Amino acid sequence: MIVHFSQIATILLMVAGLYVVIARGNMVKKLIGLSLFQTSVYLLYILPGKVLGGTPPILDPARAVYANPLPHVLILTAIVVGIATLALGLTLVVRIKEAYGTIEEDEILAKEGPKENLKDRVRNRSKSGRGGTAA
Amino acid sequence: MMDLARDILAGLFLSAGAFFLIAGAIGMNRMPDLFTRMHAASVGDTLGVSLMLIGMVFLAGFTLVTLKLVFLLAFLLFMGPVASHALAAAALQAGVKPMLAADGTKKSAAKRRKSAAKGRKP
Amino acid sequence: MRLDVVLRVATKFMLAPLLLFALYVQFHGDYGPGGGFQAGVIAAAAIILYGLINGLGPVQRIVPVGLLEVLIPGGVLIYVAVGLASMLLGDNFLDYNHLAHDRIHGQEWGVFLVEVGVFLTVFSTMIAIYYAFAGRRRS
Amino acid sequence: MNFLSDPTLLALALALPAGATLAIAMLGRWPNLREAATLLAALLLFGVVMTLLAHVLAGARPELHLASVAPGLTLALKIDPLGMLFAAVAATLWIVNSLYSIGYMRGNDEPRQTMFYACFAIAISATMGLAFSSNLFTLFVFYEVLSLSTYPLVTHKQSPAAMRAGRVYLLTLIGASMVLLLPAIVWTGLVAGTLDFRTGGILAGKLGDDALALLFALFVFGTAKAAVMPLHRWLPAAMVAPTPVSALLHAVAVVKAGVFTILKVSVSVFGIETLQTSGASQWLVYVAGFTIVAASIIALRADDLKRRLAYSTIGQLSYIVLAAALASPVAVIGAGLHIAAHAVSKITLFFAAGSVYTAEHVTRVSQMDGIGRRMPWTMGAFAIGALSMIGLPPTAGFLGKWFILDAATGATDWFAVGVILVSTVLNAAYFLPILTRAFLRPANGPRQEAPLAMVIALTVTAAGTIGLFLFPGVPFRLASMIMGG
Amino acid sequence: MIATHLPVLLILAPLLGAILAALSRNGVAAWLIGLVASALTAAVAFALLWRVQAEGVISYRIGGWAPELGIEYRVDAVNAFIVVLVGIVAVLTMIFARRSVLAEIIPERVASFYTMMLLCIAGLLGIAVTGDAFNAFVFLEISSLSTYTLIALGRDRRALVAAYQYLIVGTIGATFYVIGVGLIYLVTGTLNLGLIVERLASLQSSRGLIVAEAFIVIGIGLKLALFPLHAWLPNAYAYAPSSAAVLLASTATKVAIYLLARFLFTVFGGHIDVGSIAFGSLLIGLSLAAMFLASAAAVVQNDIKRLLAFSSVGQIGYITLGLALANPTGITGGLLHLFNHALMKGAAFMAMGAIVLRTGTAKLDELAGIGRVMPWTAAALTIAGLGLIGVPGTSGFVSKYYLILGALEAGHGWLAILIVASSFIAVLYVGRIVEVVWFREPAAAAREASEAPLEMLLPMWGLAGVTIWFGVHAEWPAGLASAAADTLLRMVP
Amino acid sequence: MLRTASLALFLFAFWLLLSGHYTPWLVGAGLVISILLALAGRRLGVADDEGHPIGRLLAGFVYWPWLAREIVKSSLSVTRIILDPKLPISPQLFHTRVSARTAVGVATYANSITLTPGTITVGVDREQGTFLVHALTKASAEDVEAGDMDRRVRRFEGRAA
Amino acid sequence: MIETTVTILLLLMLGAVTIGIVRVRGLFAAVVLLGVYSFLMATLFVVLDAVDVAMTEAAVGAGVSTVFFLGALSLTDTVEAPGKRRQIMPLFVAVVTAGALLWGLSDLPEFGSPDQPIHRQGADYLVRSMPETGIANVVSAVLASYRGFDTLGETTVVFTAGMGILALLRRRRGEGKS
Amino acid sequence: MIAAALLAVLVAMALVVVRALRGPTTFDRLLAANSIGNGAILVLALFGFLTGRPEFLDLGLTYALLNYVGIFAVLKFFRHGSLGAEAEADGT
Ligand code: NA
Ligand code: NA
Repeated sequence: MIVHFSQIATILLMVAGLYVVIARGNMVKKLIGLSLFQTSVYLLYILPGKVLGGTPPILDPARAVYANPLPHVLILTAIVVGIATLALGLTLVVRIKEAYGTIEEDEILAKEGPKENLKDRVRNRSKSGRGGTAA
Repeated sequence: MMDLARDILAGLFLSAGAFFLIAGAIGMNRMPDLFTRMHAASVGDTLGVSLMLIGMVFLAGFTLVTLKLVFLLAFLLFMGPVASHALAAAALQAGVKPMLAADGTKKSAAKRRKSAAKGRKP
Repeated sequence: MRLDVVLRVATKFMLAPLLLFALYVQFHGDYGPGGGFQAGVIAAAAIILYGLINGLGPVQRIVPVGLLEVLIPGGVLIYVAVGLASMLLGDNFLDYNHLAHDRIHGQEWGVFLVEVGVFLTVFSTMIAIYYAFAGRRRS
Repeated sequence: MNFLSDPTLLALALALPAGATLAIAMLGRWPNLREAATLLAALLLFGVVMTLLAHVLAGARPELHLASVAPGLTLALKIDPLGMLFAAVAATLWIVNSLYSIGYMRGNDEPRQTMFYACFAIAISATMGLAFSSNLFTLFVFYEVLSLSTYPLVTHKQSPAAMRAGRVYLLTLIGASMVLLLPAIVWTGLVAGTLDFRTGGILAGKLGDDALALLFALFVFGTAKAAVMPLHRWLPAAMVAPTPVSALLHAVAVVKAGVFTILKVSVSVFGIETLQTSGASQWLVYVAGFTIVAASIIALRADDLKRRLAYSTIGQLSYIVLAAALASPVAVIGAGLHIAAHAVSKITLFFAAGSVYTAEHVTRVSQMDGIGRRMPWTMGAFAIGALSMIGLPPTAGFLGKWFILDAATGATDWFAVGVILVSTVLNAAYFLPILTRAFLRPANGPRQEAPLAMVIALTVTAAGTIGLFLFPGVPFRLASMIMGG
Repeated sequence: MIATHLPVLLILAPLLGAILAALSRNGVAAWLIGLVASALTAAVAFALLWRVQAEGVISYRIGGWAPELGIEYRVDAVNAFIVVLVGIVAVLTMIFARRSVLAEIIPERVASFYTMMLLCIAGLLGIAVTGDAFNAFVFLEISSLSTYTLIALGRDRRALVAAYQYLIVGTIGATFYVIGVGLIYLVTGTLNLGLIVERLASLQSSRGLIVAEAFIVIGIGLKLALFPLHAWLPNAYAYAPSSAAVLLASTATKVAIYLLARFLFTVFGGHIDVGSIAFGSLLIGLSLAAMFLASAAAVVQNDIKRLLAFSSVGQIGYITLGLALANPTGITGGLLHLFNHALMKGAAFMAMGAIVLRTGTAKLDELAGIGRVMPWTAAALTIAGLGLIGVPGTSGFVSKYYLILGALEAGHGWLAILIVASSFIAVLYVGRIVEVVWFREPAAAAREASEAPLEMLLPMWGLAGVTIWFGVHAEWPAGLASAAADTLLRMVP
Repeated sequence: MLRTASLALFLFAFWLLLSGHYTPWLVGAGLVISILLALAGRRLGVADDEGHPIGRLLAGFVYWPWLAREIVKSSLSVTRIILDPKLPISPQLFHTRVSARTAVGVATYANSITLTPGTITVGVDREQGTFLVHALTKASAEDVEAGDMDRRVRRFEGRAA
Repeated sequence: MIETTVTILLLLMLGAVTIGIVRVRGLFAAVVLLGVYSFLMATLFVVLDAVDVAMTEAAVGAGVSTVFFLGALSLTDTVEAPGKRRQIMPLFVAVVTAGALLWGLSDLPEFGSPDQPIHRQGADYLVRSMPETGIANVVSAVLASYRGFDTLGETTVVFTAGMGILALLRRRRGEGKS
Repeated sequence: MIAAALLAVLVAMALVVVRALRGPTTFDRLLAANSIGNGAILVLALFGFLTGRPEFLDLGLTYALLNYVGIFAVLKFFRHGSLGAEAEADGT
């Protein structure tokens, strides 16, 4: 029971992040949720790599038991990918704030409803004419 | 013999460090406002951490690890107060009002004199 | 109410040792935790710390944007170049065995060089992102 | 033209109108040259088709392989009597229709004439391909090309009403063909292992009776061009198009392509015998009968002339469908004849309607008082067409109807017999009042015929309507050969 | 010497191009670099195809390490087919892009734009040729991050929101994929796709594997816009810069489908007893839903790019349906449709790019009569539309025909009939475009416009032309697809 | 120049102490890096008196032990307060005079106040020469105002008390 | 035993912080808590003998990503709007995902056990690293040599993000400089 | 002994986590975050001694550095509303 605790806890941490991503409308909060989700996935890889009584996979003549290095390598890559994605996501949020004045998905959807009126259309066009980078 | 002495010293320092860490952590929960909590926190972050790291110096003996521990300690002692500074200043500027003694209870005011007297002893 | 003097002195004092520490992590990746990526982040963090305390102008005088725009692709280029070098030596891409007189040294050189590439790209990208955010005004 | 081999002629039958399209498009800036191209192509096509007709009557069955699209799917042509009959009718009528179009389009100063003639030519090319197709896949391809190429004609006016009509037109035709016809073809291919037409059918013994009936229904309703109710709405909707287009739809190509398809499927996919023994088409007798009667009643109540003609077409087409449903050799002969008869008669009627519109801008029956006195040629031709629709001698309409009635009595299908009789009465009831109005009421203006080209065209078709009754030899021989393959 | 390095050169050509384009910091230079790099990429792709056809599977050990230790690149008939597709589209898109980028992207961002295009190509090709499950994730993210950027560089502010939403969905998808790969690694101890298959045979328990399959399918499903995981796609395609939309619509989802096929057949094929059967039916159901519902959604769109995007979701349904049939003909049909759809959607988006360049709008109701002034462009759009319907004579017909045969082969006659019937929905949305573009009185936009420049027409007609050409002479693509299908299925014991 | 050399030396020492692997390659790299960083430090402005206050090292050996004792003492008193059920606090916010003049001196004093539990430097006003200090109790406030630490910092700064 | 205990304690703290992040409405608070989360996670990685990962997670999660979040927050809003969004669907997704994973992992060997398939049949980097590459830190050897192509890809991802962000936040010349 | 110290540090960290969750201001959380960072350094150091491989203290330095970077970023933001504002001249 208790030995599976770590796995169960990892899974719960993971879905909590997933929940935040899906349930929240604030674009920064969604990215926070995404970070939570990804970070706990890292744990999912690292946990099984551990061997009880082992040490880090940095070879030492006095040691025989090491953790499995491959999950570490994979997760290092995943972390880097994660921070790159996060930075890009935040950049998009900044640009969205500049373009819409809000970072709440609901408010943006309200502004860009399926039946946008002519005025909006004209405004969008004039915006895009300036290169879409209204400061 | 040397090992035993070293272990005892390490144990002493580690226990003392643990004590201050926990005390600081308790204080962070007991204190009424941000600024008073900062004082509590600094007990753990300054003395607690230092004692622990010194305890580990004894565990490590005279190796490079010791030097790294010393670097670590120096860095923490150097940057810690800077961060605290910045935190307090930013909080004050952001409009966090410190709770001051005039607002405190009479009891604490009465106690104040006593502890002040103790603190002044060289 | 100013306390920049405290912060400024502290970060000034710390900048060089932090950069050295980053490079230590970079060079000791074979023996301990860390490597090009971690070193790049630490070095970038040191620069970012400097920027946070001293402002964007001073930090950009130390690490100009133009430099970053070269270093970001430059790091990847170094990485790819190592791979191409091994191809020119008749091995597969990123096979370091013949980069030096013997296999072990070849591997060490290969790993070192690609980690340099990683370092440059990571270091410059992190700083560039910080600049991008910090250099923008709230709308 | 003996120096041309049969496959070459076959290819020419498709290529001539297709080539005409290109020529028309390129000559758009010179209307006279453009129309000359149309007429030249029409005449050449007529020559080619007639040559082929002679060969077919002599027993030849020319074939031409066009392309292998995928394993089991080939684009290929092969002439059989039914297709020859259809092609001959279409090729003949293209000439007169072109002639008439020139008068109509210029007389009404229509825009986008180049587009009109070009699409018309594509439609003819598709009709040839459809008529000569040697398998279901080829037939389907040309069926769709025909739908697509006539869409610009239906929407020619580009008014909102025209666009709406075009949408109904295309969606009904293509929709039914994709949702019903194509699945039917797929099913057939799956069951029969081939899509090739074979007289006597390819499905004998391959499916149970109920499944056959269902498959037959998919084919019949999938072929919306045959306008069997309830898939008939596109035809009256398309009457917004100019009259030459209506003529194309009702007489030359489109609806004929529909009934041709049903007839072809009955004969060469199911096989008349299989249909007969399985009773798979029995239900269609009732549906076609209902369509005949219902369409006639609607026609009776329509004041708009073209609408009345449109519902008349719906009814007349169902005679052919009824014949296919009766599934007997006699019925098939009747159906074949009626394809030709209805074509010449209905084109006459539409030409007349168009002339009336061009000359007088009259579109309603109630406005036609005394118009026969002012436009005697036009309304005379109209009268002949109307008699043919009713099925009275000495007009072509009599022939087909007679054979179908014969088939119905032969099958002792009293429902069918009743339908034919009742509908004849109804036909008379909606055509005769037009004639009485036109000729017996006083004229309210001077005599004023339509442009000469139009008058020539409608006179020719009216003459053809009577001529077909008097000299039914060629069509009758072809119709009789249908069952023989 | 070069011949032995082809698999990795395929990635290096666009990657080096991206690096140089970034270093150039100059729009014109970046475009030239992009053109050369993508041409090289296409050349390498064709060379790979040729070698695979001549010699069979090519394995390339990166770093010289054996598959278990290092990363193996493995090219067989399946990915050679995909790689050639990406190569063709890449070159044509680059040719097309110059004018459209000049009009849509501010000068300071042009070099970055081409950098992102090349990175996207590199990422997609990496996914396509890698033989390592985790390496595929890395390249998936290269293509994804560049795609998010490309979309966000669109002119409309909605492009930003579309890019953000795609980023969220794409990252969830990628993370699901990573979870799935993690589980596979946990139960098999390896990441090499070939070795995974071998080890699955000796697996005592399959729970981890079933869940891995579910996570991988959902993860890739999000990327390939598998219904109902497609919500991100319409806005992304609609608001992306035109040339980015061309590249994405023709390649991105296609490569994701390839990856899905690779897992379904090569990795999982036949190993999950209960799981796989239920899964096949589920995939058929989702495919049908896409074919009908997403296509129906396309019918009511006013923005043609959005319309085309919804159409893509629907067409992806045909592709996944072919895979779900899991017989040689069905998979051939699916892969062939993947190929054909890429080419015709590329043509359609190029036509829209040209129209946007000339009129500034993609709104259907503003483009009335545009066919009169841009006949070549509108004709290409129409041909692509006919292909989407599957009109005989277009390549779309051939692939649907294979799908129908596949459905019949699988004993699903009803499915064959639904495939046919669903095409009618494409008639509706293509019909709307055709009607407005050709048969309406020219609106203001059309009156001011003129025909697209030749450099856009050429690649556009290249794609429209092959839509027709492969509709009549389908032997080459059908042969490739069929070989790929055989390769995929041979893995199933 | 001397300061640069000293910075390089300092950095190299730091490298060697961190490293633990004394291969020619690593030691050589460390040396080169240290020198380069020190040279760069001139450009970065970290190699000045503020950034590398090497001159203060000796004074530091006098000042720091004293500071350590202060930290222990005040930690104990704050701990006593924390653990006292009645929580006998009397928070204060007050200005205190600063006699240190150099940036290093001011920073050291400010940090020292903060480092000792019970007091925090909240603000620095160099024009007025005062700090704004927050104290947990009256007693710790009085400790600061007594000025013992101020004087020791001035000594550390290198000027007569 | 102590490893397991520490693991469990850290996981409990992580859970508490996660709940805090889910519930808190202030975005600063959430970002700060996310930093705490990363620190705890990094510590857990140390306990799980993944020192390289721990270093990276601390650098990235607690340091750089906090800076990036704040950079974005300084340009956007700092408080989440009170949500009226439907909660059932997200909850459903979360529960199904959790259920699937729990079931899928349930028949794997226990935590820390050397019976895990990855320890039994994985690549023997630990044995090969020294003789083949001469690198003691096996993680480094695998990262930069055995799986060097992954790392090239990873560097390319960083490059992609960097160029992308520069492109997206780059202004037209003369624009926005007030 | 080391294990006991480790547990003690963890208990202290748990208490601080409570403060991080309770807030109420961001500064309270930040203060707690700082302390948690210090706790994390102690844990990793102690764990190194526990498992007999204490040589990974570089990690601790990294933690500390990044911890401060994060904190200064927050504070910079609160004081200047941006991460890029120039420092004020302090009259030296
Ligand atoms: Na390393
Ligand atoms: Na203090």
